[in-house]
Amino acid sequence: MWQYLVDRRELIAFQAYQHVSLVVQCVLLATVIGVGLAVLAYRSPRITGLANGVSAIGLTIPSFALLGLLLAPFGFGITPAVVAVVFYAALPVLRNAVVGLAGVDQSLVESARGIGMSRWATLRRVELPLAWPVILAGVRVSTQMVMGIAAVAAYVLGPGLGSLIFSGLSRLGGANALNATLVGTIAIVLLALVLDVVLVVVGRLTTSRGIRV
Amino acid sequence: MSEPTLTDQRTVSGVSIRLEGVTKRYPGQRGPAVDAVDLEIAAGETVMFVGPSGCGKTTLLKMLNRLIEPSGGKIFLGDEDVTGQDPDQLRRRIGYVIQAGGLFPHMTVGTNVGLVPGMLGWDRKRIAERTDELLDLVGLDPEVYRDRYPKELSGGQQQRVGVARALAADPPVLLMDEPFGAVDPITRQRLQDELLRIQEELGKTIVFVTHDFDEAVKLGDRIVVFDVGARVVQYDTPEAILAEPAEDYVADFVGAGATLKQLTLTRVSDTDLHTPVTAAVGEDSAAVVARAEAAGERYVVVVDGRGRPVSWPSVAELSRTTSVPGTRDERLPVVGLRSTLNDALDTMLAASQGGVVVTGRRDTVAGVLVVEQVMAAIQSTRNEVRG
Amino acid sequence: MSEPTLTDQRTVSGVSIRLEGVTKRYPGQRGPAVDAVDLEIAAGETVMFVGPSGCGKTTLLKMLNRLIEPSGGKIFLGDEDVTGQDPDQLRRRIGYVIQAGGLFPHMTVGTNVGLVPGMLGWDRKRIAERTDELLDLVGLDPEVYRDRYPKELSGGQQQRVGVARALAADPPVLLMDEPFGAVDPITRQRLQDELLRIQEELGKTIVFVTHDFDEAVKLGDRIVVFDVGARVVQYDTPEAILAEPAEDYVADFVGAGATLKQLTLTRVSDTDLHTPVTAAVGEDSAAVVARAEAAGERYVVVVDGRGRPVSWPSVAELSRTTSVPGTRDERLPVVGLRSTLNDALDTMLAASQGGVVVTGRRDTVAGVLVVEQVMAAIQSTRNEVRG
Amino acid sequence: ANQYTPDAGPAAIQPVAGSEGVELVVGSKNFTEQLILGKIAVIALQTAGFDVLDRTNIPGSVPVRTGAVNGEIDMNWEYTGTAWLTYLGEAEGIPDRTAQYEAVRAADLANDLTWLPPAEMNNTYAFAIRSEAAADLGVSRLSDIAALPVEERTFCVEAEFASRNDGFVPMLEAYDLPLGSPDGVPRDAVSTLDTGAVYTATDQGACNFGEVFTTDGRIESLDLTVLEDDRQFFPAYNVAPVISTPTLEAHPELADVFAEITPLITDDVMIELNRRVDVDGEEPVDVALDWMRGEGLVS
Amino acid sequence: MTAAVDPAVDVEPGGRRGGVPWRGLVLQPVLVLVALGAFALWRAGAELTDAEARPLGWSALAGTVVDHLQLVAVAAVVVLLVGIPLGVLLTRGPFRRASPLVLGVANTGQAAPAIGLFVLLATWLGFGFRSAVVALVLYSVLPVLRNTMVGLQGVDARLVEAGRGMGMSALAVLLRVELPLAVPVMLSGVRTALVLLVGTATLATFIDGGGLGLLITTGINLNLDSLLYSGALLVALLALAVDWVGRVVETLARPKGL
Ligand SMILES: Nc1ncnc2c1ncn2[C@@H]1O[C@H](COP(=O)(O)OP(=O)(O)OP(=O)(O)O)[C@@H](O)[C@H]1O
Ligand SMILES: Nc1ncnc2c1ncn2[C@@H]1O[C@H](COP(=O)(O)OP(=O)(O)OP(=O)(O)O)[C@@H](O)[C@H]1O
Ligand SMILES: [Mg+2]
Ligand SMILES: [Mg+2]
Repeated sequence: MWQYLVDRRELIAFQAYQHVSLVVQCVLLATVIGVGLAVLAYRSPRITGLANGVSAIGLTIPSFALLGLLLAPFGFGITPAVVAVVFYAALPVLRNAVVGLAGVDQSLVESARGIGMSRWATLRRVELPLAWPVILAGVRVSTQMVMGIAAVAAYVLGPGLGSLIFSGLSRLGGANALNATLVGTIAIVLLALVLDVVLVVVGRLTTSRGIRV
Repeated sequence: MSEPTLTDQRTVSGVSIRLEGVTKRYPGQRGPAVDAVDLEIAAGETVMFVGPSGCGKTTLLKMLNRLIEPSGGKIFLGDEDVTGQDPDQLRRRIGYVIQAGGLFPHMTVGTNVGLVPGMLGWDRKRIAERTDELLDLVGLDPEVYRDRYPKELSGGQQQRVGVARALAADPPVLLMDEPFGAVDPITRQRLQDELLRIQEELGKTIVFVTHDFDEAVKLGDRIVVFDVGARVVQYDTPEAILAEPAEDYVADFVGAGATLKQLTLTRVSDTDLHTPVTAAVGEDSAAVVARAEAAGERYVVVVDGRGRPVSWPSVAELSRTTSVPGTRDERLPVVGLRSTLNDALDTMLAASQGGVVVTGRRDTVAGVLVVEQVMAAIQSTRNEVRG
Repeated sequence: MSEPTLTDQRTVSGVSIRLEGVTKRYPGQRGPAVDAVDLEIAAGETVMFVGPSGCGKTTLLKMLNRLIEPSGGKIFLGDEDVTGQDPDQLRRRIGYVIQAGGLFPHMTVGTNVGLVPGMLGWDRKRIAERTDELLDLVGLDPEVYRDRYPKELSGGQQQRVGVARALAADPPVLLMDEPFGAVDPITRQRLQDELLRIQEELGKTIVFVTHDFDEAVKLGDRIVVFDVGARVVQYDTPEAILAEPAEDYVADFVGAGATLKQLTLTRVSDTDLHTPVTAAVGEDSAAVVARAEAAGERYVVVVDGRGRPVSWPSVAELSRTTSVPGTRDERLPVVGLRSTLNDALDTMLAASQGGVVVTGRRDTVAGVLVVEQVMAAIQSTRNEVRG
Repeated sequence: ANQYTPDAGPAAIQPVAGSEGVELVVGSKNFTEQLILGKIAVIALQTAGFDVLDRTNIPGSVPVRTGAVNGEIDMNWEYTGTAWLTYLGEAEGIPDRTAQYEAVRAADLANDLTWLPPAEMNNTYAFAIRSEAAADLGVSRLSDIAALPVEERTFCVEAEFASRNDGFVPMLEAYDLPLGSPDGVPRDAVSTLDTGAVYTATDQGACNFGEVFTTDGRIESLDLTVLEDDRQFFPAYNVAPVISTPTLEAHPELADVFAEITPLITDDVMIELNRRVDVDGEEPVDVALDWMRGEGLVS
Repeated sequence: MTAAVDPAVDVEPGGRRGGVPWRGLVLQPVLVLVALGAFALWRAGAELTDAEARPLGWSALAGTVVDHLQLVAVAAVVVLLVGIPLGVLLTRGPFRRASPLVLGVANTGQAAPAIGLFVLLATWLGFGFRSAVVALVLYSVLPVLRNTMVGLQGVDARLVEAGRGMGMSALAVLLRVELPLAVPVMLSGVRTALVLLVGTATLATFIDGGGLGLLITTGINLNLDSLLYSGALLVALLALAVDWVGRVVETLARPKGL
């Protein structure tokens, strides 16, 4: 195993980089989308219900099936992987953003309006900062989840560590097949851990000290 | 006669408020929540809104800064009709304080207070100065508190920051919706005193919603008692409402102990104090007794070299001594001129003389007050109100 | 003299509690949270625990039902040492009420109340009867409330159900930890009155933690004032603590207006009433005046045919008439025998006579009370406490 | 590059004119041989100066073919028999290798695909059994299976083979073992696995007969016995570079590049390269580069 | 409480609680059935090539669906039997100290790629149903465990104290107070985990675990959209059905009065 790692450090590093890069970019995009949708939704109970429904039903679509379905419009490669990963990453962000925004103390919103903040200023300066910890929790869940989904995306030639796992699968019985799978799997878990730590740090840095617990 | 000595000195920076037939009908509600209310609030006055839960106090208050849009009627601040103005602009000119301060927990105290000036485009330096000035005003040292977050303050301190924030842009009008509802009684009292002090300095027009009639009596220049639909049942000074409730409904609302409440409105300095016979320590007792008998007094106040009261013996006790003794009476009932009659009564009940010695500047004797004078004061208030 | 008339009639169903050197040391804490406390609580008494936050009140209370295991010392209920008993069994014999009731939100009111009897193996029918009986006791109609869920009750109602639940198995001891802390002042007062009423009926031994000294004075037969480490600073009747705080610390805790607070503890019936000169309506004025002058009185109470007071004219006023007039004085200051001295004082201050007419059974005149008597009552309480 | 491919220097393969900034897409299927061949093409084209988009490891043959036909893939390695039977829909394979190649090449011109000359290597389908079992059951030819009791007729195949027209079901019919009938092969006797997993599954005895490629190195290392295709069901499968005609017209030098490579790929070479990946666990890209350096194609 | 209820705040959750869920609960199975019916109609009428007809034949299809159901059912039962009791245990007495660690592991454990688990287990335990089930259990048990713990930890400590204070034993408090109150959080977590399980079971096809993943891989490998769509649709419908069962159980088990 150690020998395997040393021999293929460049390959593994390259794929690890691609995996993280895919996940990070997709989660960023998903955060923008999820929060954007939540902002549109949270003021209306009906749309909020709809948003919650979408994020619940969305998860019932199996990732493997979605990747397959995306082949028809997008072909093999990065595009279907990105679309699928963004889709799944957006779901928890959307749900948490709706919950977070709806959970902002109404008296604070009223306070903001009462001292003359416009709607947009209230959203930007009061509601989003207060909902941020909850949104960020959603981002963390998303990140963990799509680290695994990105691995499956290797089946449709998405970038990343999944290809190590699939090559392990296709060479089972040969030397290093187990190594490839193990390295792929463990690397994903480790990277997820690192990303989680990063997100916790980001959370500390971007959450006002006044609402930190 | 709402604390006349104070009102006279007050600078008035507030503007008057006038409501004409203001109405609010919520969709899907049977009657209107606020039904054609007419009300005039004079500049610089503190007006308290009291009334049963759900009678429309909050609705009425929020219509003043258009957090709720009236369904009908007109609202004037000074001479401007505000029903047509941009609400965000309007609100920056009206301070607004809600329960527990409504401070933004993710901003420091300084940022919270500086928000409105920031929106009004003041420059940084001016905002910083203003923030410090306001924190000082509400009794919080800017150096210590400016960079704290709300959760690092006690409930009472948060409330004060809330008031500071509402005052930031020096708005002529302050709206307060049960601001002290969530604090414990002791802090509440401290906050009330502070508000009185601030108001004395600034003379804003304050509209204040409360559930606590004692609070209304203590803080209000006038009190509006509402009934369902924001019907104005009585609009008068606290004295008048306590002495002459307009309807049984108001009397119920005022509750038991109205007279004792009234005592909190009058200060010892407002009554005609009785001037007692005094005696210096070491004086010849016989001479003092003679003096007292000539004046028809049964008690003599013994004072020390600086005119401060030492004891309050009866003539009988004194006549048993040769010279006036200097022993300090630890239980001597003393109150200051600025105490309320309620404090005075409390002290006096515990004393055997049925009265208290009142001290003025530098703790010198200013007179004595007896139960009869307290009763007389109440009677005179009543007569004034009726008159 | 804790409301002697009441105590005498009380049935006592509680047992005494004795603490001997009870100590609690939390791991990782510097000093002990409760430091060798000795305390005796008589059967059937309500004892109030007051003291600053963190002084160990809750810890001490929870050691009584072993929700917290003492680190040392012994606790006796009646004559049993309970430190060795099975805690679950023990707790079924001790009622426990916490803030906001601690009701289980997923069970109906009836189920909540019937839980402990159920655990004790009562049969269904008996539980149902007991539940209804208890709901009745706390003033909730069983028909209406039995099947509701806690969220369908107001805060005050929830609190009452909490009390009912604690009483379910008729435990001799009731522990209450700031039970009324979270309710508004008006409901709070109603709940306090209810507790007094229930306690009068049942005579449990109640240990009650509160932050509100007024509540302690109102509800307690005795008050324990604690300091840090649950040090007992003073353990005495409310009267004694108000009159003679053992340390400055206690005096601070009691707060301002102690004397007026004391007045709420004494009822008019407990004072020596003055018997006035009375006159029937239509009687010859001159005769009445003569009678009054003979008795050395300046006022005469005019009564109607049934002995009920009509007016309270001065002798001077009366002498200007020929026969005693029957006009009813709307402002006549009247209080009942069961009123507190505080009520009486309030009424008397508003009247020009400096006193009140006291009525007894069927509203007949029982005597009159003047300010001097109120003061005398206070003095005598003080002397009693001191003696 | 979107995949990890170490840089190589020119040797026999030299940069070609006009390759600067031109992007070529190399595709391959997802089994070892295709991955090695795909990587060889990627390295060759990179060395020739093209920007290569690496689309190797596409699951299944048909997606690769579809990509090639509609121009998303510029170059891939294809097998003559597969194209003839599966893509072009012919019913019968042509026994002669050259004739087969010429037929496919001619037919695919209409699809804008140009078949460059084929390699000598022929990688056909076969069924293998672990050698102990072969002895026990006494099977050496596919037609021997019909003599076995029904419960011994267990198969491991990959999903693609299971559905192909030159695949599992027609093969069973050719050997009189109809699928799903009581006297043939019961449905639950067939396990469907990933292409690479079949070898291990067969070796572990999950099934008696595993579908294999004749050039796979694991046949030897796992000690599997290949059964003879005694009824000639499987046609010839020579591998050849297939390039989209417009791309080849724009860069005719591409033919020269592959002319350096193709003749070197023989059965033995391919088995060795496959073995290095499947058995020794080396990476296809490393094996490809190593081999190309050894042959002096690149430095 | 005597304090006024702010109607603006109260109306919306009340309305949602009262109206939509039941409508949703009825709507969801109807949609699933309609989609299933539509699929059956299409399948009966479609002209399929040989390659499509092989996996889509009625008997083959039934076998695949049953395989998938078996995978999901067995894995789900094991997950529930292991995850919930373990979650309860980890919030009790001395084990409580380990719970932050377990929660941390459970959180990152979710990132473990399911496909990696499948392959690793196939290497260790051999190919087939058993490995697939073990992989699925490993994949789903952590979220169930985590939600059980979070749900139990979310129960108001004062209620637990109230229970103990009136003489309920620790077990009685667990059964009568903590579990009923934790049910909403627990079940919604469990439901999500099981829904993901249905989707993840598609990967079992790579290691001979059977199931609907076969349709999807074949569809991708042979570029047969009919297979791909059928597989995706059937899995999604199955997931929706599992989701629905979860919702029904949640609605029924959610204690009244909350
Ligand atoms: N957004 C709303 N929609 C419908 N009805 C409302 C709304 N807000 C308030 N009401 C109703 O209007 C009436 C007045 O409400 P308001 O909040 O002004 O009462 P309030 O006097 O402030 O009561 P409280 O003392 O309890 O705060 C109440 O009957 C209330 O139910
Ligand atoms: N579980 C615990 N572990 C460690 N220290 C504790 C624990 N519970 C209480 N303490 C400490 O013991 C002391 C007494 O606490 P306790 O809760 O009895 O105070 P209290 O008098 O009830 O205060 P309050 O009036 O605020 O309720 C405090 O200093 C508190 O910090
Ligand atoms: Mg209100
Ligand atoms: Mg406590």
